[in-house]
Amino acid sequence: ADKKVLAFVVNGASDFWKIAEAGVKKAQGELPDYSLQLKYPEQAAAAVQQRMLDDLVAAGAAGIMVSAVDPKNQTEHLNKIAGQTVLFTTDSDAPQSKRIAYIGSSNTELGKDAGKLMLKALPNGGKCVGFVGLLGADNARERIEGVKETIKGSKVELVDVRGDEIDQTRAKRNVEDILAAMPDVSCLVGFYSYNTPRIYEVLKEAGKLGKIKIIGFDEDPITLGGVKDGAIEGTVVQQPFEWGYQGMKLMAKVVQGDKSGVPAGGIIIVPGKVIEKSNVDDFMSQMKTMLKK
Amino acid sequence: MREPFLELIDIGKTYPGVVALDHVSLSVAPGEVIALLGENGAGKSTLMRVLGGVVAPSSGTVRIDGADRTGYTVTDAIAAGIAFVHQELNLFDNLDVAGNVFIGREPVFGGPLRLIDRGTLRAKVRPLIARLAADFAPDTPLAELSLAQRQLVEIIKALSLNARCVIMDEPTSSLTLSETERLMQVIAGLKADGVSVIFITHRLNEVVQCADRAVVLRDGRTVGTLTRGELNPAAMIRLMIGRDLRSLYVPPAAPPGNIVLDVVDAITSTYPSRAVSLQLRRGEILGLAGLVGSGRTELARAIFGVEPLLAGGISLDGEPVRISTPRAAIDRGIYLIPEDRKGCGLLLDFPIAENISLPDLASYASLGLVDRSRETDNADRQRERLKIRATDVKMQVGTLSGGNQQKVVLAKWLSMRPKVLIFDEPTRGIDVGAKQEIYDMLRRLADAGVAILMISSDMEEVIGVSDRIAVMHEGRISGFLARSEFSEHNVLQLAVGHSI
Amino acid sequence: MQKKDLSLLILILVVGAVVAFINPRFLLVGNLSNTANQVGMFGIFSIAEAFVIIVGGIELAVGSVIALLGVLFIDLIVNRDVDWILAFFLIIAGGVAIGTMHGVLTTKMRIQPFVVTLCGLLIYRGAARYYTEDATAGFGYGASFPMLEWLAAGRTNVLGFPLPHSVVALVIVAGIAWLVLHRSVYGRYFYAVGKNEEAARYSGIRSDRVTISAYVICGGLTALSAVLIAMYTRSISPAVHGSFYELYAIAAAVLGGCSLRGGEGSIIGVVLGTILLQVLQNLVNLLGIPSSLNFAVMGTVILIGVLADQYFVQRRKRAPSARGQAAAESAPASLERVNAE
Amino acid sequence: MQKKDLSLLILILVVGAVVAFINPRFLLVGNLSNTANQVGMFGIFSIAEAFVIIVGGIELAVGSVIALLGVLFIDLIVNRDVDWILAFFLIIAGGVAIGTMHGVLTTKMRIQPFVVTLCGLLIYRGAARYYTEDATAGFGYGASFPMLEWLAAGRTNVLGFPLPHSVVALVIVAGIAWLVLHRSVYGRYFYAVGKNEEAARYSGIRSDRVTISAYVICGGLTALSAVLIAMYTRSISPAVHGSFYELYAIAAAVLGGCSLRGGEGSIIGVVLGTILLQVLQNLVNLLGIPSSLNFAVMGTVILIGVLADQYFVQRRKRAPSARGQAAAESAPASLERVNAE
Ligand SMILES: Nc1ncnc2c1ncn2[C@@H]1O[C@H](COP(=O)(O)OP(=O)(O)OP(=O)(O)O)[C@@H](O)[C@H]1O
Ligand SMILES: Nc1ncnc2c1ncn2[C@@H]1O[C@H](COP(=O)(O)OP(=O)(O)OP(=O)(O)O)[C@@H](O)[C@H]1O
Ligand SMILES: [Mg+2]
Ligand SMILES: [Mg+2]
Repeated sequence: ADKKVLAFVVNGASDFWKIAEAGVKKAQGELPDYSLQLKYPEQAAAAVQQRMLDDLVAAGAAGIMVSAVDPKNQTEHLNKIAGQTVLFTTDSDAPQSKRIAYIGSSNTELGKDAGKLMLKALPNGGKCVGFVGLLGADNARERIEGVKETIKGSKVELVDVRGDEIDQTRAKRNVEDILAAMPDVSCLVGFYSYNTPRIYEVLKEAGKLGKIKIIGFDEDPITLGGVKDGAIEGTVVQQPFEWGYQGMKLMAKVVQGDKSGVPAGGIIIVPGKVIEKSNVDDFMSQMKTMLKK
Repeated sequence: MREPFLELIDIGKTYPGVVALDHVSLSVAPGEVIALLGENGAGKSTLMRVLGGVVAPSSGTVRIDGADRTGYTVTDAIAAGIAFVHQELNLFDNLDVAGNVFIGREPVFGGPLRLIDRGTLRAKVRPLIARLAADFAPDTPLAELSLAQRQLVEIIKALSLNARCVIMDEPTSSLTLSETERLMQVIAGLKADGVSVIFITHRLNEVVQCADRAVVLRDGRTVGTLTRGELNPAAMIRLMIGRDLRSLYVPPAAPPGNIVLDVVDAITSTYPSRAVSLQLRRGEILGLAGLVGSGRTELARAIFGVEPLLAGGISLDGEPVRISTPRAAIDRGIYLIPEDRKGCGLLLDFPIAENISLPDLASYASLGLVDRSRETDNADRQRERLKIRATDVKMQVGTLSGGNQQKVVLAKWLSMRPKVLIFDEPTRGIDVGAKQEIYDMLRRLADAGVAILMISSDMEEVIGVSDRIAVMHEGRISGFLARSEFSEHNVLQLAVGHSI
Repeated sequence: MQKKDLSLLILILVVGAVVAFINPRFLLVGNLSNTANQVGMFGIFSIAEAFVIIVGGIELAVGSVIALLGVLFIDLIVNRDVDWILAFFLIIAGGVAIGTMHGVLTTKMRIQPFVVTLCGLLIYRGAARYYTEDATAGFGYGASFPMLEWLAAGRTNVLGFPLPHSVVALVIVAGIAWLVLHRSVYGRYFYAVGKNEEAARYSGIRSDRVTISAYVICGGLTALSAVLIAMYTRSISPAVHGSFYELYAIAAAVLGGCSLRGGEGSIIGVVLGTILLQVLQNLVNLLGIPSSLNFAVMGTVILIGVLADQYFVQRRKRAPSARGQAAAESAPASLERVNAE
Repeated sequence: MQKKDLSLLILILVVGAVVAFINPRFLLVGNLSNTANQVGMFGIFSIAEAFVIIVGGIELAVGSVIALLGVLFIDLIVNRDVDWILAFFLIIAGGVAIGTMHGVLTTKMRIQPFVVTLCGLLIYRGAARYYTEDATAGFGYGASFPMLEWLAAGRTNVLGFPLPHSVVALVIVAGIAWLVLHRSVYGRYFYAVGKNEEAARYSGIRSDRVTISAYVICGGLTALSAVLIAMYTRSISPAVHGSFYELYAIAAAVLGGCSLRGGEGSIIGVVLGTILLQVLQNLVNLLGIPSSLNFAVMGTVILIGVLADQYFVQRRKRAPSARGQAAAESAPASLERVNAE
């Protein structure tokens, strides 16, 4: 208990953070003097997360890296935390806060990557529908924003995005309903990691794999399988492993007083990757090694 | 006689399929004591509910102080000085006695905050409790009171209103002789103060004792009024049921047999230091008398397995048995017909037929499925046998009159084969005609070899029906009386625990 | 069919007709089959909930149990190579064990059912999350159990309609439940205990046992629907899977005429309640209503439906003479039913 | 203080002592002050819920109302430049209006409170989401209402303890609620109506009015806590803000001795219930228990606490002779209380 605690607070439970956790574990191996913890708030709500941050500070954490649920409005609270401990942000930044560094990707850029995939998949244009967990969440908005920016002016249209409150049953149901409601839809986009596999399954059950294009985000195993067998055009992935690994290493340095690793402005962007049929095998084997221990 | 100030004129009330009241008129003068008589389901309670503003009549007029009232409600009735003791108790078991008595009229202080002045509240209740010599305090939680004690609370509540007219719907149905006596004195006192009293009862000697006038209803119509001089049981019965009644009680056919139920040194939780022993023989009707709260119901509940026996034991046919649930008691042939029909006896929203079949449902079933026609047939038979006034056995029990509900409670158990039957106030609220049938039935059951323990607060009934009487006083049996020793005086003396 | 059930059926038909009028694709076989599939899965655990509500209890852990048992089921067959038939029975046994525990705690230990099952809600979800370390449990890519998949998530063509097997399961469950509740001795005991436990006990009913068995039935049926739902989503995030489903279940039961005070409710009503809720979900997507209004539309339609029903009931009550005896006779009962809660 | 409240207090003290023993930082002024702040916010709407539960109703829309009114409040003062005092009163009025509506629908239209407030839950959240188009409403960076912030989210040093103003609000609210419920005529009517509505009517109590006013009080207090919570989080994602809070509120009320059958419960109990729930939240974070186990730990502690209480109560009941008359007399009452639910 005497080891200094560095905490990585995420914005809600998901597999995505499992990869970050692998990165954190790798960092732990290299930082024996620290105790690194990954914390999941029990609900993806700002109030719950704030409570958790307060409690962590009370428990004496030396550094906290947080994926803020609602960075825009949590700024002041984050500042309060930053006043008492070393604070990093990840995943979604709070640029106006007194956080020391941000490490993550840019959702708008990821959205643009997906937009490019859509253009490529539908050279003659077509109607697309998106599926997402929380429509209002920043990451969802930015990704949608990125997609729209890219496809603007083309014949590809994003006509609707359906939300499901992160309920998988509803997620799948939404896809079924859209197929029923829009016979002329030609491309479905899964904005959250679990949306793409649900799309894949519904199309498979309806015998429409290949006829309707699928674009995904993140690296769910079914998504990757779909990419591999060609049913999914491609998926845009982030590199949370690097956030966890690099972030924690850097934080440990900062705690020791060495701020040399922090760039001016504090923003460290780890770019996303587009996984298509061509590079999916490589990526899968990389993942395997990452998640091994 | 002074001018009437309350008038019910041509009141009619119909329920689906039932004409409860058919052009009934009644006027009440100050200081008048009126007894309202009639068979079960004759419409007595309904008439009083109209006067109390609880139900709106289908036709007719309520006139108070010469003014016709339209849209007359409970609040209006209370404002007009009418107090109402309902047949089915309407109390709050999350409040204490004083809270119940003054509900809706609490003395307050603190201006707009309207805080309850609890001191005054209790002080106001205390003399009323004393007036009825009840054995609870103003701050006793209602949940701790027995049914009879609750009935006293209802009466106290009515008295506390300083009303001009007090309506009591069967106030004495679970009271014993001494409380009833006290109530009669209270009624006399009210009368002297110029307060009118309307009371409904099936105990005719109470009527003789204190009523100025008896109004008799039958099938929702007034069939006659008897004035002071004409008040005698025979006349009342003739008006009520339209014929004469032979003597209520039938003697036993044979002397009692072996001991069936043997209770040895039973101790229950209310009286942890008092042990009860009694024996019950085949074919015997043992009356169990005592004052309110003397522990009779609790003893019955303990035998039936509802309450734990803290010590002592029970043997059945000479074999010691352990009964910890009613199911176990029923499986051994011990049945209890509880006094609290609303709480323990009936499922008020269930149809009559389903209430009757409930304890013995398995016998109406094949392959676990209920044979509804058999269920209905049996219910119909019971309805006829007990003359339950209902259009249909699919009617909800809750819509029946009080006495008819009691008959359903009895019907539940009578189609089964008991060894020991415990009746707790079996004729509570039942009219004379039906009483006779129930007494006949008790006797038939006894003659068929059933051992019967009959708890009753009706002195006449205890003396008339029992073969032997046990009297309880504060949790123990203060004495047994053989037939030759039966008298009101002897029972009462044992019940109060000292000579009188 | 009771009057209340009839009002509900009418409401469903009206909503369906309006949706079909605006978007005729509502009536497409595929869409109806999808909706039916949802009704199948949700109906089973709604019936489960109804049993508990009828004996006067409440079960808040439905959603968490669906998450925990779903995770375990997938883990058993995918990671531990347990035969799926064995796994299925293990899961049902798990549901029954949970139900027994809830029943015993409420009856023998006399803890309020709300507290017991609230603790269950918290504990089972925690257990599910802890068990998978918050990771998603799923079949992964290519894992395949053709027989199980066909049984649990397949559809069979019946006269041109692809009938989802979850609906078959619901029909069987509802049929048995109907027989048990409305026709059997035991069913009568459920209602009696729910209505007035004391009176039931005085009539020789072992009320504790009856209550426990309601929780056991609830646990078993919930386990069944957990398997069906797991096979439908094919992946379970333990933190959110099935959350709020208890509310769905209670809502379906209450819409179907159950009173939270116990002793009331019909199986047909519960199934109709489930259908209504699912048609409303379908409606939002089909009519292209923004997802954010999903819940609001549901709430509004339910409220309007209940209000309309109430309006007609009350009107009939006020004018019994006009409609004659029959109407008047039924009015107080159904009024009381609403009143009772 | 009632016996039940005492058991709860003991449970809280035991849990607190254990936590403090394992991690003494629990007792740090800062930590206690944070926990107190949570208690303040959650306590107010739990008391609100208790009013409704005591009259025999239930209010499921608490969380949604907190989301909707919170969004409106922030929108009013940030985007529409309404003076915050006016905005505050508008929001309270909104809560009162919602409460009135719920009360009228349950009493005058005789719709089950569960249905009414479930529809409310769905509709208000939908309205909040639609209003902001699912975007987060917040103060953004730099927006500042110093007076309001100090009042609603500030802390005042009292003898070295930074006392959150939400606690001050709770103390005031609880004090008045206590006076109303336990000492005033009106409070008595709440209990009377909750226990036996028919008898209350026979006693000349206008039971509809009493019921409606319980919902009104609930709405008003919920609005107050909505403002406090909005000022605490400073941002509201309408899709999730306050979700599940109704369960918290009901749980606190039930832990505090309210029965869902109505007519029971004490304000002290409700406040203690809230404290227990918040201390348990704090515990999980402080003891470094995996977050996935957060809820599970809460559930387990509550269950153990209730079981322990029950165990002692039951033991006392079984051996009344040993403890004499007094114990025997009090035991059935408290047993009945548990039983009643
Ligand atoms: N709510 C109701 N719905 C239907 N019928 C009712 C209702 N209330 C009373 N009745 C019927 O009205 C008739 C008169 O009942 P009432 O209670 O006035 O009888 P009563 O004279 O008081 O009888 P008892 O001596 O048994 O109390 C009965 O047939 C009863 O079934
Ligand atoms: N539900 C209860 N809870 C607590 N105490 C009770 C309860 N019922 C009865 N008592 C108490 O038990 C004692 C015995 O009551 P019991 O009902 O056995 O008397 P009883 O002789 O049948 O008289 P009664 O005519 O009042 O029914 C009374 O003093 C009463 O206060
Ligand atoms: Mg009567
Ligand atoms: Mg008695």
